[in-house]
Amino acid sequence: MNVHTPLILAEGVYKRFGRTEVLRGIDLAVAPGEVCCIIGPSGSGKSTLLRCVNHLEKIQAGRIWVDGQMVGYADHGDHLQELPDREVQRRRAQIGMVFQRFNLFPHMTALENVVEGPIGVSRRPRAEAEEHARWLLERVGLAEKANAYPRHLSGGQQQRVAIARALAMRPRAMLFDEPTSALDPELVGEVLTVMKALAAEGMTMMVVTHEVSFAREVADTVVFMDEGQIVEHGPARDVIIDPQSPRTREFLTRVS
Amino acid sequence: MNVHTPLILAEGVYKRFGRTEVLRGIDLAVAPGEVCCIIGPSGSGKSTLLRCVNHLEKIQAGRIWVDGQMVGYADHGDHLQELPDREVQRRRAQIGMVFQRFNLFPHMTALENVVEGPIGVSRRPRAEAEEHARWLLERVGLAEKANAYPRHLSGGQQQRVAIARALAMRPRAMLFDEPTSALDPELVGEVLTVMKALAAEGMTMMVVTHEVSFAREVADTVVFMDEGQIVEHGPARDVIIDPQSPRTREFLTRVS
Amino acid sequence: MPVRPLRRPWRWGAGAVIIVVAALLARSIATNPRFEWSVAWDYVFSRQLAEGALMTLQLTVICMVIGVALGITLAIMRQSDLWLVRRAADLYVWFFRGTPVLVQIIFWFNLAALYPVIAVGVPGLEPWVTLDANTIITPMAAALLALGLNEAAYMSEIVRAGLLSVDDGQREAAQSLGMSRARIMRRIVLPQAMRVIIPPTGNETIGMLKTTALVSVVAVADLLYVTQTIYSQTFQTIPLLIAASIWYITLTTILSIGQARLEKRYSRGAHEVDTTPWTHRVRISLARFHAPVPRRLS
Amino acid sequence: MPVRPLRRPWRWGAGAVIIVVAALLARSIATNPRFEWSVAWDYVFSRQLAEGALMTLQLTVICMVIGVALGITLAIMRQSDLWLVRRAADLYVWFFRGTPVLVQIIFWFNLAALYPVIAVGVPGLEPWVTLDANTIITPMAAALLALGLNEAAYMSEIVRAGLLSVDDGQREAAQSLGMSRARIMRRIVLPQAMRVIIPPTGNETIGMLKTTALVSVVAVADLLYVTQTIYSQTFQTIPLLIAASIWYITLTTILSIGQARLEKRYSRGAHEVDTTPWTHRVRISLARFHAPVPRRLS
Amino acid sequence: GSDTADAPNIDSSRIDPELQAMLPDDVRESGILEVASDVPYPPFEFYDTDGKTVVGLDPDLGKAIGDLLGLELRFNAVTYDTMIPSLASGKYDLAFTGMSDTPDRQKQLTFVDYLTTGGSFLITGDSEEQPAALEDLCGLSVGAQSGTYIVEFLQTQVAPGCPAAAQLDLSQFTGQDDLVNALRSGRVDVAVIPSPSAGYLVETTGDEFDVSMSLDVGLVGIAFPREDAQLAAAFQAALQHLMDDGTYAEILDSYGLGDNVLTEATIDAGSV
Ligand SMILES: Nc1ncnc2c1ncn2[C@@H]1O[C@H](COP(=O)(O)OP(=O)(O)OP(=O)(O)O)[C@@H](O)[C@H]1O
Ligand SMILES: Nc1ncnc2c1ncn2[C@@H]1O[C@H](COP(=O)(O)OP(=O)(O)OP(=O)(O)O)[C@@H](O)[C@H]1O
Ligand SMILES: [Mg+2]
Ligand SMILES: [Mg+2]
Repeated sequence: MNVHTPLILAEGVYKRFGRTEVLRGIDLAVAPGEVCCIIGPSGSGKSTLLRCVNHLEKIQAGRIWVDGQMVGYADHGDHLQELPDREVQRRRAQIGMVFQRFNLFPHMTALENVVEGPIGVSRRPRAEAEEHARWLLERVGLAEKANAYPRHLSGGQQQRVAIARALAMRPRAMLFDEPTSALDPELVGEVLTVMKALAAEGMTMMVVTHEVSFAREVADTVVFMDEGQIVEHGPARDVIIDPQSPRTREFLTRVS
Repeated sequence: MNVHTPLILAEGVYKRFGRTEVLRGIDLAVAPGEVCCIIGPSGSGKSTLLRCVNHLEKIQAGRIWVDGQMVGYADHGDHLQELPDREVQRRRAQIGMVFQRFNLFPHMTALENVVEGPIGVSRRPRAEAEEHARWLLERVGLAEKANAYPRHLSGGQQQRVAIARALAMRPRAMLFDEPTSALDPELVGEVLTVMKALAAEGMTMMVVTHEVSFAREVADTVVFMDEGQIVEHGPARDVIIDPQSPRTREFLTRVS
Repeated sequence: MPVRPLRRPWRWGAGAVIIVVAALLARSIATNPRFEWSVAWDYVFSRQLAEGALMTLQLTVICMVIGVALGITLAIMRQSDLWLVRRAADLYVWFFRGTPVLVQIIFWFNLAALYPVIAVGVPGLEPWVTLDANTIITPMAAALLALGLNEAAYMSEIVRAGLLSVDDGQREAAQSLGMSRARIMRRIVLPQAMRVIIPPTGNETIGMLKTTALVSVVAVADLLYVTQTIYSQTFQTIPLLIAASIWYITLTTILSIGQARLEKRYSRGAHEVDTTPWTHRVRISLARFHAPVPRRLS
Repeated sequence: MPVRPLRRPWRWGAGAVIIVVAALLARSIATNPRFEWSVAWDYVFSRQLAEGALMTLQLTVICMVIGVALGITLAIMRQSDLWLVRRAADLYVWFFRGTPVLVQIIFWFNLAALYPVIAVGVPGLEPWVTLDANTIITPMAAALLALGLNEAAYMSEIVRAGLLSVDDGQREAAQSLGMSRARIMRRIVLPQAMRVIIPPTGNETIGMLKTTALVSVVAVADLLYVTQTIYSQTFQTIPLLIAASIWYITLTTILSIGQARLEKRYSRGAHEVDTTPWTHRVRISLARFHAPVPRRLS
Repeated sequence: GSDTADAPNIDSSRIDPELQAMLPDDVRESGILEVASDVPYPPFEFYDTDGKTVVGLDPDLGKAIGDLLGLELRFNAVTYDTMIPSLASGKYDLAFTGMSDTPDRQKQLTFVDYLTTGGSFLITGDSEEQPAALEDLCGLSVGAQSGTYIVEFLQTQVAPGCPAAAQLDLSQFTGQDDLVNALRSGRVDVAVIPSPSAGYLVETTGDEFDVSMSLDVGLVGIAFPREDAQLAAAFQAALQHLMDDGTYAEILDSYGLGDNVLTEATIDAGSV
């Protein structure tokens, strides 16, 4: 580990589903307070990488640390010890995740979705959790939809509830899987504002996105992935404006 | 009706869910071969309008025609006669629709999803339908995923299968609900190519999108909707570059 | 322009046939002297049948509580990642679905014939506790044990189907919040599975009302047993069965109402449940055709 | 660095307890003289029980076919947009779930006592056809009618739950392709609903194996009835019930295998079904810990 | 069942010490016998109008025997399905339920015979068929209660003698009530049922049913587990005592069963 300990660190992460190799040796460090955007073509393994960081997928080789703690295992010097569920859960609670398909709880209203974590996991008092939740919903522009069920929300509205739900846990780091894919440009601006504010508060973020303009706005560093590998990694401006690898260049030129 | 009969024509379309008024008097004409992009903030009723054109929602007032035929009713001069199911189905088969949430059939492979319509509805021979389907899948860059189930496809891959499924019916008009929301910029380019080719072949299209750059590329006309009403409607360049309404201007300036 | 709804003459024809047939059947049933309606009515309000019905209801409630609780446990065990736990639950389901419940009742009731003394302890050593099987297993206990344990096997299949119906994305979203397995099950998965679990569970409950009749082999006097006892003395079979059926259908109606309530409660957010009473709905759909087109707004 | 899986001592402890208890139970059952295993085995292979089992299987298959077909029809009727159709189906379900199947069997069988002659025609006029109830309703017909119609009511609830579990988006996507209602049901909705329908239907089928015993009241000789007939003459109750249970558990096993096959078939594309045999899986998970870390690729 | 630990209710005035001495020690001390009985099976045992008290021939006879032996016989309702396992498990001491004494059953139980029984041809009051001999059953649809000796009798003694053109069409029913229903609805022409039941049925239902013929076939006995021979012997002696002093005939007469009396209380004499 470096002197400036990264908040998220991946080393040789390898993951396959059956015979499909999805991540083929990923090395990545995200510093505290850094916003790291991951771009790359469809199927390149971006979503899978985020899921591994949250231990929703077990990896077949390599290691991941979040905030200095190894994900899923304890390092006992000569061997790795699988962590008990309780410990895995405690660590997950410190990482917020926004899914590409939202995965809101359909039997709960927007507000109930947002307070479920704080009340059920962090054991906050209901009143406090609801107040915080309402504040978060307002922040994503959904104050008046607090009592609507997900089914009655448009795609964009669902997406924003999902963001509020993850933020409600006051996580150390946030993982976003295409946070703007269902938003109109106006709302992208709003989410951008939210994310910038988060960044200013020192929130570490990994953001999978396919909107290069969005990456340019929000990212400190950009990672370009292709076929399960990191092709290019560096400060946002460098990667987007002056990419080194021909593959990245090809990808970016297609962006109109 | 005009001399240049529009392929899609909406007159005073009014729709509410319970007490929520979602469409409040929509008048719209889309000429044959025209590509009409609908933009507007989240919850403004864009998806609902598309669904009404396909008669997936019954409207409470107003009328819609596709290809000169009234949607859902027959005009008997002095009264409107509700259409029998069979007739509604025949007309739906002539309109392709790509949903915001894809709605692929999870128990069928990509190929089976695409051939289901042609075989089951248009009664094409299986061999012919499969050949056409493979060609379409290739066109959207998914030739090698023909036998994968939707669950094993990434969001972008699912989106493209949904497009191929709608095209397989060789429809007169296509309705796209945010066709690029799950695609990376590279693929947006590909889909753009597909859609431009379709436009060149004379396909009429209504496209809900929140990517103004995409609208600029592909659209002949652009409609800006807000709170269930059409605020502005005109040639793409005019609406996007020189919007008349302050609301539209405000919306577009937020786009970075 | 006025809108004319689709004419569907065959539908109205079918409707008319249904009504006529129903009316004829009802008349024929009400007037057939062989049903001896007056006898049936007298028995419906007799003390004996009322007591039998109460016993049936008690047995049903207790056995279903055992069945549902154990069934959920088994369904969760069957998803365990420990092979032995999974197989033990499978074995349980296989065995209890496999043997007739009649055999199970007789077995529990006569445990004493097989094991006159139940000894708890370590094999080979002096037992810690020794119990006389005949004392602890009363007919009622045997009935509850047999029906409850048997029901659990069936319920576990129903719960399993319910769990299958919940999208994996739901579990993942809950996991990413750091929720524990137990809490995910209780707050996220089960409430969503309920929509699929409730209807077959209603079946089981209503079926149980009738299955309790099997306990008559150990002389627990449930509704059907009481009825049979009476008609095997008086030979008024049909009026007595009608009286019992009136009780059963009453209990079923109550349970069905409970089921509908539960279903509604667990469908919140899930899909449109039109709760408008139908009289109102007719008025709405009539009104729609006459409603003025709203003012042009754009 | 080697990976050590989580130590879960209580799990292994629980496993050990399960195995020991199972072994003790098995031994005690196998050696208890009161079970008279030799008598039981002789009866298992007797002609009478085999014939009874065949009858039970026949009844089960026929009644389930009637029940499933009519149940699907009823479930679809209950989603109809015509009020009368919906209510007629509701009424059917209410009535048949409400009355004990025993009563239904007795009713059908003794239809002749209530309606000695079945006349088809217009009320008030000379009937077109007159049938002797006893001739057309054989005991077998009565049994099939009662069990099949009764089962349909239960199946309709199960199918309804299955239909509820399919996302509305699926119906809409199919509609937008111009598919007819019937085809949407057959190709899109039912195949997806099957995952949720199959387990409770398995319950019903296996339950039906035992419910057919009720037909003994009309002298149809099913497995349990044959068994009871023999032991009420010879009084060898326990060995005979064991013999019958061996038959039942065999039939249940066969049906469960069928159920598992069907489930697997209908889960294609739906969720990960790990079909690796468990021996192989152990090998894989051992191998994983020793697999070399793949070459660094970036 | 066995949960009734209260003191026995005995009328000590009629105790015969000689007979009492024949009892096994534990029985004599407890003074209670738990009896398994398949209630209702009129006239042997059925519920009184309160729907709870068991009355009938068996309870009456049981009371008379118990008085002599200084025992209280407690009747418990148990179906045939559980009766044998319950006797084996010690839940009940004996079965007193109009049970037929047959060689097959003697392998499991010991019987003290107390009644002759036979098959009565039960027909509806307005029946066209009036079978008066065994041969008359040929070609008819005949019903019997499954598991009774009557089924075996009809299958072995009557069916083989029927001509090919007029076979015996035998249906078996689980309960007597099912059988009576089948007779009512005309599904069977004749129901062959134990004569004690037939008499009772004709009496209770007025002119709905008739008996066209009766035949004597077997014996009815009180059943004991085979290892309880001593208890059976005591019962045999007590029953003989009642036969000798006329109490027995009195009880049988009160149920219209004067034709079925025995003069000697035998053990395991059933041969059909
Ligand atoms: N459960 C699974 N089983 C098998 N293959 C899978 C599974 N999940 C993902 N894959 C495959 O892994 C690859 C990477 O998927 P992933 O979802 O990580 O892509 P992505 O980069 O997020 O793409 P997109 O931008 O389209 O969302 C894809 O080819 C996909 O088909
Ligand atoms: N079935 C429904 N019941 C009640 N309200 C609904 C329903 N469907 C949509 N709405 C409401 O109608 C409004 C318009 O929804 P619609 O999906 O058409 O918006 P949209 O313009 O497509 O938004 P987005 O860009 O976020 O997809 C929203 O406010 C939504 O909450
Ligand atoms: Mg992805
Ligand atoms: Mg939308």
